Amino acid sequence: MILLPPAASAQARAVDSLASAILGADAAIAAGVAGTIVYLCVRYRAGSAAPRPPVSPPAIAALEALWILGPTALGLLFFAWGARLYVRERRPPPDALEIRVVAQRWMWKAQQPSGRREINEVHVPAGRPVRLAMTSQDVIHSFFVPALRIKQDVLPDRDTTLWFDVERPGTYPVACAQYCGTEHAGMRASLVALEPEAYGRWLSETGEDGPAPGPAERGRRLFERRACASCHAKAGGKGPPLQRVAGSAVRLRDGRVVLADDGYLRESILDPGAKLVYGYPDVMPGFRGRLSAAELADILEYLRALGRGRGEDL
Amino acid sequence: MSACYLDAGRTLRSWLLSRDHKRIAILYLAAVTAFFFIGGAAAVLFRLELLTPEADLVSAEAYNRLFTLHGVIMVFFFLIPSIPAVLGNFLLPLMLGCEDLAFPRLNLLSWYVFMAGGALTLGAAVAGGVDTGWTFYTPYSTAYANGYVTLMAAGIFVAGFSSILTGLNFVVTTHRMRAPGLTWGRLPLFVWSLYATSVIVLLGTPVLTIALALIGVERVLGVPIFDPRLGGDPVLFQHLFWFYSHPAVYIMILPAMGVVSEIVSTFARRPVFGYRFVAGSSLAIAALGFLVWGHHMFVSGQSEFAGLVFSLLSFLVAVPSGVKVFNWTATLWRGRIRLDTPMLYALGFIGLFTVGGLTGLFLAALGVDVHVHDTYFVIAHFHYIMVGGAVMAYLGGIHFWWPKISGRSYPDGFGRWAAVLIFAGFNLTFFPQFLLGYLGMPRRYHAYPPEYQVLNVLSTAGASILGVGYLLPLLYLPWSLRRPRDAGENPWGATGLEWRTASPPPVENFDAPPAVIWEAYDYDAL
Amino acid sequence: MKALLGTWLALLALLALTVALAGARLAPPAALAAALAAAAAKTALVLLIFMELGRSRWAQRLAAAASFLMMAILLLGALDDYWTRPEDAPPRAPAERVP
Amino acid sequence: MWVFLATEVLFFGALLTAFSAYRWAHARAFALAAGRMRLRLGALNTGVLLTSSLSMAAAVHLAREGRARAAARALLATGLMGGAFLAVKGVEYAGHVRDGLWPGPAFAGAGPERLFFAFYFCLTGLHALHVIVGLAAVGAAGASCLRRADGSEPGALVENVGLYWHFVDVVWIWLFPLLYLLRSAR
Ligand code: HEA
Ligand code: HEA
Ligand code: HEC
Ligand code: CUA
Ligand SMILES: [Cu+2]
Repeated sequence: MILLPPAASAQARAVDSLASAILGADAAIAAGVAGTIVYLCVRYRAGSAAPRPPVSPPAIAALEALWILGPTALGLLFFAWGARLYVRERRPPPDALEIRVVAQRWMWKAQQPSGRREINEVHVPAGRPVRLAMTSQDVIHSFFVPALRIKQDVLPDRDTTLWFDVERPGTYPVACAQYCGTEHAGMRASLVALEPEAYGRWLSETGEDGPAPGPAERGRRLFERRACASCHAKAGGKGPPLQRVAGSAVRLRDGRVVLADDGYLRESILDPGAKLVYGYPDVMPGFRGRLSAAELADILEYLRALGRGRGEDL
Repeated sequence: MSACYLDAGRTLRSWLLSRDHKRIAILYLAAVTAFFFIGGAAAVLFRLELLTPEADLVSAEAYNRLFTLHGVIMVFFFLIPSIPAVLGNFLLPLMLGCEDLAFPRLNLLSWYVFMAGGALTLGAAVAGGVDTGWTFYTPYSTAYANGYVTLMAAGIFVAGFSSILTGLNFVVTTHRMRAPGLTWGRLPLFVWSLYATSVIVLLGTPVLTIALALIGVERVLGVPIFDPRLGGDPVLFQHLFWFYSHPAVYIMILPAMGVVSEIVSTFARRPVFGYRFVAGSSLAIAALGFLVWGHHMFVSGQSEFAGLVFSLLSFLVAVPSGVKVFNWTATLWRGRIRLDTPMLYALGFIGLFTVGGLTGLFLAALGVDVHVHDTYFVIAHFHYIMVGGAVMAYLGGIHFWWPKISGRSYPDGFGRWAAVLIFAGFNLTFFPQFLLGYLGMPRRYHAYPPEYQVLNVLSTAGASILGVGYLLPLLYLPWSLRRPRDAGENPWGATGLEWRTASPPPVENFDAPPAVIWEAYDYDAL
Repeated sequence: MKALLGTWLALLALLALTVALAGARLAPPAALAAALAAAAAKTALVLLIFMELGRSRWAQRLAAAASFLMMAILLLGALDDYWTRPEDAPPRAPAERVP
Repeated sequence: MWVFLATEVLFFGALLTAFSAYRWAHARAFALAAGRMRLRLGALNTGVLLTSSLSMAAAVHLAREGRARAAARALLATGLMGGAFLAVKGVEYAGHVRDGLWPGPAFAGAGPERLFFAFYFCLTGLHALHVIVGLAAVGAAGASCLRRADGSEPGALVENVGLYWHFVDVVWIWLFPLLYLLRSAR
């Protein structure tokens, strides 16, 4: 069991220092209060012989002043300290590398300055400031990187930014921290920090002549173009939502429960009537002959990118 | 001596149509207890789900509906009405030395309005539930959530009017109906805290009401209010929501603080240390509490300037709470302390509230909140205050005034064991959540990465102990009703006016209108 | 009674004034200031004379003052966010979107 | 009563705050939208409501002097003007709907303008609701005046109804400039 998440940037360590300072002060205050209470309860228990002279008014005034002014001063200190961190994490340096991030229920899409796109992964160079320009296509999400101690809400029809400077290469989990519906918990991604050369190599992997979209991305476009999205885009649509369908256990209309492996998915797309999902009408058009094998493969890749369920309960 | 209020009619009708504030308090007690166990049952279910990292016990949808129900019920139908509407209703006229509240019929109406709101909310839950979280953030709540959002919002809307009516009643009663000689400077601190609470209710609740109504307008009429596609701003909803809901947290804690002031003073047999500071800090909390709502929105996209202002003010609002904690502690100094059940709850309150409040400082500090916002750290913070603090104080208050309410005493041994059990279970449930939060586990997660499992198991284990702890008073308090009514007027040797009449009190509260010639908490005058 | 009539005339005069000003196409800040000042003046008249706040008990004045104060807090607290947001932050039109 | 009115102030306060925030964020569109309002009808209604406040204040005075019958007449005048206000408002609403300004999906105009009209209908609708409640209260007060025409104490009812009515008037005093007058778009 670990008690602290790794700290992968100077900012993260600065946040940890402030948190430790508050923790120290809090622990001292709480222990002081608790200790005093226990001590007083023992010493002044009913029937004890401790003397109980009256308290003089000046003593009362002095005590009140002490515990009004002391916490005020401490509070101002923590405010100023926190404010410094906040202002810093809201002012990206001008030379930061800009990566666009689009949130959509329930995935993260990113686009590098070179045009290369990815889903649920964001590659960045280590040791260089990076700025995320983020927006959402539906509800409010929040881009949260625990290892960097930062997060920022991502709003529809508005840009918000988040910047950071990852010190060490590594893969750091990204979570969606703002509740966004059914699969909020599954809306996770990885922030992959690479050595600058490795990052350059990664960027050029896709060849010189511009960024070619990967299979999942091609599948996503097909999903949009072939109107799959019109039924499957959101909960409450005509068809079942497809997030995490791959690899999940699907209940069928005839009561059977089947594993949604590639075979099942392929069949569901080409010949939807063969196995009807429980609770949905038989309205999906069959795509046999209307999708090439390559296109079908891309769509399957995309469906898998939407997340994997677990078929264990079968 | 005239009849006691419990004997003034035994039919259901005589209860449901009663205008006696004491009977209405009992009606609230029944309702609020039921709501607490409904909310608690939801918590038990989703805590069980969180035993394992996978989604296995309930589906994602069901989980989301459960925590929404839990939050809504616990906040709006349990904690906000708990102390004011149960203990406040019962005690305010007794403490002021008058026969009833200023508007007895309005008081009964409040209860019916409250029940109507509760019925709508539970109706929405039974019909299929709502999955927006208790915060109803747009545009999720307006455009994406399916489920009975409007119905549940309507339930809260209606219950809001009930709070407003009760608040109005309390303010007018406190102004107009004090017994001769009971000046503002002699009021029990519980009355001060109820007064401050009522002011917050009156000035804050309308804003929540409007915010929820606007969601209804947008959902039902299709009239855009917060729709970002048309230039609307979802952050605006958050401003309106928190303008009420931050002060609402003080609606929940101030009455609890009032209860604790009464209990600590009684069982230390000393006047509350720094009476004027404790009374004044209630007003200071009420006033400053309205100035900090933006601390829930540090990463929401509100401006940097707003973030800075709200953070600064959040630190200032912590100061009057500190004044209370220190003064309670100082009240023990040179006292004659007895540790009966109510006192155990009150001391538990002080400890847990302090921890909860102090962790609020992490959240008020900008740099740290950016990290822990919307994680389990926040969940732990507010459960420490609301469950460890407010619920403890509520139970303490129930135990403290139970002899007055029922005329019976309860088995003190059971009471103490329950208090200790609740304290232990509570810490086991919620302390691990601070660690989870700092590690980065977001809230509202039905499934989580496996590295968080150990802490979650601890938390669920604690919750089951806590559940048992809460069941105990539910058993032994009703059981005590079979005992004879032999509690006596003033079993604890307390000073308030409520202790200068029979237990249970007669219908008119006092046989002769009392007059007050002594200062508050004057144990020598007893 | 005379005072009431006088107040009423003053109210109508203020009304005429603001309507006329609105026709005058002032610059927006000036128009805003003028309209709000006139509304504030009207409110003061109604409150003090029609509602007799000038002669009422302190508790009533306190209630009125508290409500206005609270509304001011709500307005300022929410608006200072909008006033101090950076230029590009106001909700923008749904323009180009990445995928 | 004042405590109750304090609560009421915040009901409108919340809506006005939201309106102001948008008014700031979309200054131009909101000014244009205000230009689509019917200034004359709005001004007329303001005058009507201000005058009804006069007769209301008179009613309170008369009742205090024990002239119950005269007070009832003044209340009647108030009620009639309140009714007139609602009628004019109805005409206005009808006009807006005809112009396609109901902020539903069929709205004829840009997005932020639709927001303006959403708030217009919420604000004036809530206000109209208050006028309707006020009318009922005025009626009740009038009836009680007539019952007490023998000259006995008019009671707190008339006074409280008076306060309520003036409050409704004050709300309109703010709605009028915000919704109708701020139309210059420069
Ligand atoms: C009864 C309920 C209650 C109370 C009383 C409080 C009290 C406080 N709360 Fe809490 N809070 C909630 C209920 C409550 N809160 C809830 C429900 C949420 C989450 C809502 C949601 O998102 O669902 C929340 C969330 C919340 C946040 C937002 C977190 C986030 O979402 O990112 C913040 C941020 O500032 C905050 C701060 C505070 C502070 C500073 C206090 C202060 O008032 C505390 C003051 C008390 C003390 C400080 C202890 C005693 C003092 C001393 C012993 C003296 C020493 C003091 C100093 C050194 C200053 N709270
Ligand atoms: C007054 C307010 C209040 C109270 C008393 C509680 C009480 C409890 N809460 Fe509460 N909680 C909130 C207010 C409150 N909560 C709010 C506002 C939220 C945020 C919601 C949101 O995000 O929208 C929240 C969210 C919340 C979460 C986070 C959920 C998530 O984000 O995914 C968790 C997780 O552990 C939790 C746990 C508990 C537990 C274990 C208790 C325990 O104290 C409960 C103890 C009670 C019992 C255990 C009942 C006893 C009953 C029985 C023993 C009968 C059992 C019957 C059956 C099981 C059928 N709560
Ligand atoms: C007219 C609406 C409609 C369109 C268009 C549509 N679907 Fe479907 N889809 C449905 C319905 C209804 C079901 C559930 C009934 C069934 O199993 O046939 C379904 C089921 C599925 C399933 C099985 C889901 C599960 O949970 O097991 C997959 C996979 C799928 N569709 C993929 C696609 C793809 C890929 C496309 C586009 C190439 C597409 N759909 C277009 C309506 C549609
Ligand atoms: Cu996206 Cu939560
Ligand atoms: Cu808060």
